[in-house]
Amino acid sequence: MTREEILKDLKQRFKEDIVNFFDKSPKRVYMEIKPESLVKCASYIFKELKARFNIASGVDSRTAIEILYHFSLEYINLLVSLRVKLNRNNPQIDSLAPVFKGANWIEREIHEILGVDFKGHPDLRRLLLPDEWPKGVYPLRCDYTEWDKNAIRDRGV
Amino acid sequence: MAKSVIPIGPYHPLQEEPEFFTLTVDGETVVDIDVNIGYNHRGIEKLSELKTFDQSTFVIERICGICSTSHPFAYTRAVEDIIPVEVPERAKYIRTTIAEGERVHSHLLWLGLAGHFLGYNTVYMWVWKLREEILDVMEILSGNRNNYAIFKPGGVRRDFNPDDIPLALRKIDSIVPTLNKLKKAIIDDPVLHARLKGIGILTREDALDYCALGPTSRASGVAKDVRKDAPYGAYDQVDWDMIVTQNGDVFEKVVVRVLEVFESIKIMKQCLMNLPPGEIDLNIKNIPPGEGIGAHEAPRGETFHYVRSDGTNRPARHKVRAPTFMNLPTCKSTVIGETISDATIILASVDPCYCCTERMAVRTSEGKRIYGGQDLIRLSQEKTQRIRRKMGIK
Amino acid sequence: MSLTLRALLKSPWVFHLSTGSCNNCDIEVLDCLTPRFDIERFGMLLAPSIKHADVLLVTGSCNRKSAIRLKRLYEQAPKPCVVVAIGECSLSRGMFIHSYNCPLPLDKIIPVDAYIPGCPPKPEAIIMGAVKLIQKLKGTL
Amino acid sequence: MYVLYLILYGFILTAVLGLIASWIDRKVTARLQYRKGPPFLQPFIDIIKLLGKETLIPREASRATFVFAPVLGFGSVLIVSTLLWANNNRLFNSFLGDIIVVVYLLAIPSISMMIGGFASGNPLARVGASREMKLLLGYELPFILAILVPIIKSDFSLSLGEILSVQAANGAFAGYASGILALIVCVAVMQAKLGLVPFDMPEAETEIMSGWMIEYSGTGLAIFRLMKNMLLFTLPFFLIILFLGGLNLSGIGILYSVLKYVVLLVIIIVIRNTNPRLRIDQAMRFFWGPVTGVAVIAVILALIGK
Repeated sequence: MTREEILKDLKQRFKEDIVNFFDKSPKRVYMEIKPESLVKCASYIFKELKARFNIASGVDSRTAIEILYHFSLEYINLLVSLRVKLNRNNPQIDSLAPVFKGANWIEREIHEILGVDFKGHPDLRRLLLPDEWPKGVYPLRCDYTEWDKNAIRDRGV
Repeated sequence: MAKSVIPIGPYHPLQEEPEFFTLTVDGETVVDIDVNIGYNHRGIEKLSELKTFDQSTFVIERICGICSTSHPFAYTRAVEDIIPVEVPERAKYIRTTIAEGERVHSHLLWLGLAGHFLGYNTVYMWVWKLREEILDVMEILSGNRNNYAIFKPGGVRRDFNPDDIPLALRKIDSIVPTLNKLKKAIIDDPVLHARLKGIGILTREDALDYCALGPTSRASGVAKDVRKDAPYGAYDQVDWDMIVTQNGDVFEKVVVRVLEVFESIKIMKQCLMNLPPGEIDLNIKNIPPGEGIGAHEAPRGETFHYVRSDGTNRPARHKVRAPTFMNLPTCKSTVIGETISDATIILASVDPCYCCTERMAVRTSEGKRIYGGQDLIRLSQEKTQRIRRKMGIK
Repeated sequence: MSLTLRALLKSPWVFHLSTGSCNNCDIEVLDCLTPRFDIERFGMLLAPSIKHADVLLVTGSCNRKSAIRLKRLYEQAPKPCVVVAIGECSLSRGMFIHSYNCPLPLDKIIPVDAYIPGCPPKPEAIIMGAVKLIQKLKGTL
Repeated sequence: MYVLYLILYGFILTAVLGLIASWIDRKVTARLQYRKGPPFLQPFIDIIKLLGKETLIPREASRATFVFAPVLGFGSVLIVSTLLWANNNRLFNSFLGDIIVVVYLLAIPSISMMIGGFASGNPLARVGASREMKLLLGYELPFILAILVPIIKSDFSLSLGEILSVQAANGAFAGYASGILALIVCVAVMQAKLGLVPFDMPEAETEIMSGWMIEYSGTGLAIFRLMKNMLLFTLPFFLIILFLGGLNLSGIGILYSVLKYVVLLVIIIVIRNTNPRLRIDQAMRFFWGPVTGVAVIAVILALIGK
């Protein structure tokens, strides 16, 4: 399949789910979809289009928490990024870890640094942060302030 | 037989970095494994948001000492993807040379450590002796042994000195015969065959399911390499082959890495000989708002950076995905069922790099203590004093 | 100077601890063992267990998770035992000073006897640091 | 008299020779790896330093056993070396069956390592100790079979003195086909008894952090190291007595004796530097398969007088 055919197929198939489709450059495509249709789209891209899951990146953009799932289709040199926007107060989304194992660790990471709840994740433990890190403090949220009063930060930027 | 739990790490001579594996073993056979990382987490993604686009390059370089060009390479490509621009030809060649030099030294480093894990210290010493030569080449070309500090968004920071290039080429040529000898010694060693063949097999299906990257997946027959699939830098202008093997055991991973060293040397030599003239830097001043993605085939697999700019001079979000992050979870499928002796080399065979993985569980497995921390310190200080007195130090 | 101290200075076994470093210092420490630098000619060996060590080489910026471990390992090391901080990160946390996960510099956690600056320090610098440390303990520096 | 012998030959001479052997080992290893290597007195300095360090006893460890284990191993090596020197120098008529005593005492260092490992209560030490036990089970059978060869050769005599005098009369046993085969078996076993690569899995530092030794520090470690270094002399010495006609310490013979020992030492060092570590199951298979086979052939050859 060529690039045009795949993009047309995606647009056709997920007509109801796509919020916004942004064809940035020959190698990059951004697709904003509804959070509830993530598993459907991601499994289609991973299993049927034989894409490789690169990574998910979570972003706190002050208005919403965005998660971008990047998939690369090597045979046409295209990177498809699925974008979902979640409610900042109660971010929740279905987990992709049951679909493919590659999503396991990154969801654990996003869970602890941005506080997104992945429903259906098999093992949502802490990955990177220490055990004494307080609950409900997420370092990559934009309103994060130092919780530890003992920390020494004695040098200017 | 009762199952027991073997902790590996966090401070373990297996690797120079801290990591913590909990192996549940039945006799000598591993029945379960749990990976507990985070001893290296420094919050680089957050730090990067505090720095300007130019300063970030230096922070990114210190994500990992071995991958100190892979991360800046991917990061600068991500920034250039926001604008978007193409860097000048000469800069591309310089970047490619440095990146391949890093691949050579990283693979040699891993090879030496693998020898060390197997108790084969002679290989460790010989390979690291060879690695010093490559570091010398890098020092000639870039001025630094490890953190080359040569990348910047829009080009490279320093040009190669034309007088140094023949010297570097001579030095590279002088490495090749020794490398050939080493290749023969490693690939034909019967004891290494006995130790490494058929253990820790990662099947092709598992490699795809875990989204494994780099030599780890290429040893399992997954022919994916960013340098071939989405060419960047000078990779589409030089002649080289992708090394793919089929079995996916530890031995094949060694073979892939050894052969890749030769390909990298080939690329380095071609780049140095055909270095095009011209500018090396675009002098990018403003980064418009937007998002960019950059990928680079690091020695361990694809490094992936996502940068978002909001029009200021600092990244609004910078996501770093190191290859080990995807490769390490494969240990679930490779280690279980093997013995403890093999577990270490299998865990090492993905060439784990925790510094990268954790950019950013203390279990009390070493026994419960009756003293509190303060008591222990006091006791230990008293003891030190006593011994110091005994030994005649004030 | 007593015999045991003199023996200690002639055969310092090092244990290498990384507390969240970028791995570069660790590689340079390992590099010291290899043919070009070979610290075994000064009697230094890389100890496999903390219980055998006389010198702790600490690299990295002491993140929250490893700082606890670091402290515990320091308590486990048989005294007398000296601590050497290697690299900018363990000296002052370097560019990670504003990171949320690196709250304290190394010398606020355990006592440090020698500092080797650099990012990363070259193996020559590490050997030099070790030699200076020995001179300091002998009292000739 | 005997006490003097114990201290002078059994301890001081053996320890000094063992420490020098360990220096040669480290130096030759370093030279093979293009390094300069440690200075001459390094092993002595290491031992002195360790004696001056603090000894930590883990809280979970069984205290008495933990402290007792190194002494046990050290003591047995001391007795073995005294016995060997006494026989070599014809100090007294050796008693019947002293070869059996030596074989048993040579197993005790391994057992002391196991006891120490299990007593320290560390999971890694336990793995190391259990590997040591498996290894011991593996190599003891071919070792005893190989030792049968000189016994058969010297007309089923069970005393070291007898074996030495037979060799003095008829030439060393290594001159016979059976003797050579048995010597090869013994060299492989010696490598395992000394815990050197490729059979160093009980203390594999990159797998289980020096295994059974992990919790030892200070004096305990010093005694264990001294024990290992003495073994580095005692074991080759035992083989020299059994197969190469003993050490002659008078006149020009001393050079020949040194040569015998150095050849064995160099074989050990070369094997250790050109092989990776085996897995424990591979090592067991190796000892029970080919090595035992060769030992049996050696015994059969010895029985038919070859």
